[in-house]
Amino acid sequence: MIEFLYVAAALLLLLTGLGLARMMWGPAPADRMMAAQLLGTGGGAIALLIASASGITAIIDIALVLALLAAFAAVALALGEPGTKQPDGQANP
Amino acid sequence: MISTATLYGLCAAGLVAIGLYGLVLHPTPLRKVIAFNLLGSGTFLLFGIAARRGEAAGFLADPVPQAMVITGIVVAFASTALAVALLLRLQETGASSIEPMSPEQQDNGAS
Amino acid sequence: MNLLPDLALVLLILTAAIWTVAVRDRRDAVIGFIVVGLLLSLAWMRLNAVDVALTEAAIGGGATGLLLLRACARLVPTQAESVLPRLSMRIMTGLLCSVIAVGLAAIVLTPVEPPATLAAEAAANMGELGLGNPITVVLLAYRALDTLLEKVVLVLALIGVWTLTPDVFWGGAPASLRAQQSSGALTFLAQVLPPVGVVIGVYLIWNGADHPGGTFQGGTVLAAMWLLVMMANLREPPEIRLRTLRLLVVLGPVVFLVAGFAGFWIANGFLSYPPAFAKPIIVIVEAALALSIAVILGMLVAGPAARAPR
Amino acid sequence: MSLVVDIFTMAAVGAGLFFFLAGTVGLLRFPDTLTRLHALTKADNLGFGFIVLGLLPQSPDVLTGLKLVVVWLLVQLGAATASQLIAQFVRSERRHEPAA
Repeated sequence: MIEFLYVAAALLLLLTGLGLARMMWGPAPADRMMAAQLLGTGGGAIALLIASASGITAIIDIALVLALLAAFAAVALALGEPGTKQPDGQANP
Repeated sequence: MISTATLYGLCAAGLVAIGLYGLVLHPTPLRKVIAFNLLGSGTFLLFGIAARRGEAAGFLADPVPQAMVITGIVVAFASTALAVALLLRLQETGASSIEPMSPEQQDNGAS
Repeated sequence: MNLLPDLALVLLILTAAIWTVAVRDRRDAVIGFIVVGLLLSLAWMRLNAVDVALTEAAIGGGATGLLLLRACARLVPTQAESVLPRLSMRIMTGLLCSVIAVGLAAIVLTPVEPPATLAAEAAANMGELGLGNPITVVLLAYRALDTLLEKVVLVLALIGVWTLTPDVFWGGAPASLRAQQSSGALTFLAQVLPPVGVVIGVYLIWNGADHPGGTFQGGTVLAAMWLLVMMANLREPPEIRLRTLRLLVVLGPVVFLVAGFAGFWIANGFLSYPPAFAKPIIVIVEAALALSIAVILGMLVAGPAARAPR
Repeated sequence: MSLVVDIFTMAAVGAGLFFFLAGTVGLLRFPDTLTRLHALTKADNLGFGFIVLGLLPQSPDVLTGLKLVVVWLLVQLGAATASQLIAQFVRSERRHEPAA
C-alpha cells in the first residue's frame, strides 16, 4: 500500500510537471497561470499522498496552506495589466 | 550512490548560478529582484542540505539551520517589498506626470 | 530507483528557474517565480523540513507572488525591457556563473564527516521547556536573539517602505489593492475564505509549539487573508498614521523584549525563561509576534501611503 | 476487511490520477485558453476529490480525516474561484486588444 501511494505521488509530480510545458508555451498570461494553478492543486495532492504514505501527518498542513492560497495567484493576476495604470490605484486627492 | 540531500544540494548550486546570471545580466530592476529571490532560494536550499545531513538526536533534520532558513525567507520577503517600494518611488519621481506633486516637490525633482 | 521522483523534482525546479530568468515578459517571469516557489515547497517536504515547506508555500508561492504581480501592474515598462546585453557578455556571465555552480557542487559533494549538527544542543533545550517542536525551541529559546533581531528587521523594512511616502500623503492610506474589474466570484471568495483562513492561521500558531507550524507560517496566512479582503475591495488599506496599526506593528518585538529583560529577574539572564513558566511565556510571545508579522507583511505588500490623510 | 479498504484506496487514487492525466493532456492539447481552463477544472475538482476520497479510509484517526475533507473543500472553493477569475481576465484582455 505504502509503495502504491509513493508511486502515485511520483506519477502526479510527473503529470503536473508536464503541465509546466503550458507555462512555457503560453501564449497568454492566463495559460501560464493555469499551469501554476495545476501545480498548486497537484502539489497539494502530492503532499496528501506522501503524508499518508510516510505517516507524517504534519505534511497535511502543507496541503492545507497550498489549498488555502490556491486562488491567491489568480486573484493577483487580475490586479492589472502591465503598462496600463490602474484607474484609481494612484492617488487622486 | 548519491543521496537525496546531495541531489537537492546540486539543485541548490544550480539555482544560485541561475539567479546570479539573471541578477547580473537583466537590465531592468524588477527582473533583478526576481533573480535575486531565486539566488536566495538556492542559498536557503543549501542550508536545507546541512539540516538534512545533520539529522541527530532523534530529529529527522537538524532544527537550527531550518530555523535560520525560516527567518531568512521572511527577511528576504521584507527586503523584496522594500525593493519594490523603492522602484515604484523611483518611477514616480523620475516621471513627474504620473502623480500630482506639490510645487516644492517639483522643485526637488527638477534640481 | 528511489531517487527518481526527487531527480524529476530537481529537474522541474531548475527548468522553471531557467525559464523565469530567460523569459521576455516580466509578468511571465513572476508566474515562473511562483511556480518555482511551489516546487521548492515540495522539495522542502522531501528534505523532512515541514516547517520550512509551510513557510515557502505561504511566502514563496503566495505573498511574494502577489507583491511582484502588483509591482508589474504599477510599473510602466521601459525601453530597456527587451534589450539584453551582447552575446559575448551573456556567454562570459554564463561561464562565470557555471564556475560558481561547480564550486558549490564540489562543496556539496564533499560532505563533512561527521556531519556538523546542533541538533543535540537544541534537544537539550527542548526537555527543559516542555515544547515538542524543535524548530520553535530554536527560534524562541536556543537562538531567540536571532529571532528578536529578525523582528526588528521586519519593523525597519516597514519603516523603510513608509519613508518612501511623498510628503503630501504622509499619514494617509496606501494605494488601493483592488482588482481592475469587480467580480462576484472574488467578493464571494473574500467573504468565505478569511474566516476559515484565520482559524487555520491560529491553528498553525498554536500547533507550532509541539508540531510543525509556528508564528511565521500562521502570521503569513493571516496576512494573506487580510490582503484577500483588500483585493476584493471589501476593506481599504488602513491609514498609516493610525495609532492602533502602529501599536500592532511593534507589539510583537516589544512583548519579546519585555519577556527577554524579565529574564534578568526571573531567570538567569537576557532571553532566558524559568523552566516552570517557559511554555506560557513562549506562547504569549508567539501570539504577539504572529499578530505583528501579519500586520507588517500586509502593510509591506500594500506599500507606502499614496493618498492624503482624510 | 483491510484488503477491501486497500482496493478501494487504489481504485479511488487511480481514478484521481486519471483525472489529473486528463487535465494535463487537456491543458497541453486543447486549442484555446478557455477550453484549456475547462480541462484544468477536471483535474482540480475530480482528480483532487478522488484522491482525498481514496486517502480517507487510510487516515489514522477521525481528526486527520476531517482535515483531509477541509483541504478538499478549500481546493473546491479556491479552484472554482480561480477558474472564474482567470476566465474573466481572459475576457477583459480580449476586450482591450483589437482582434488581430
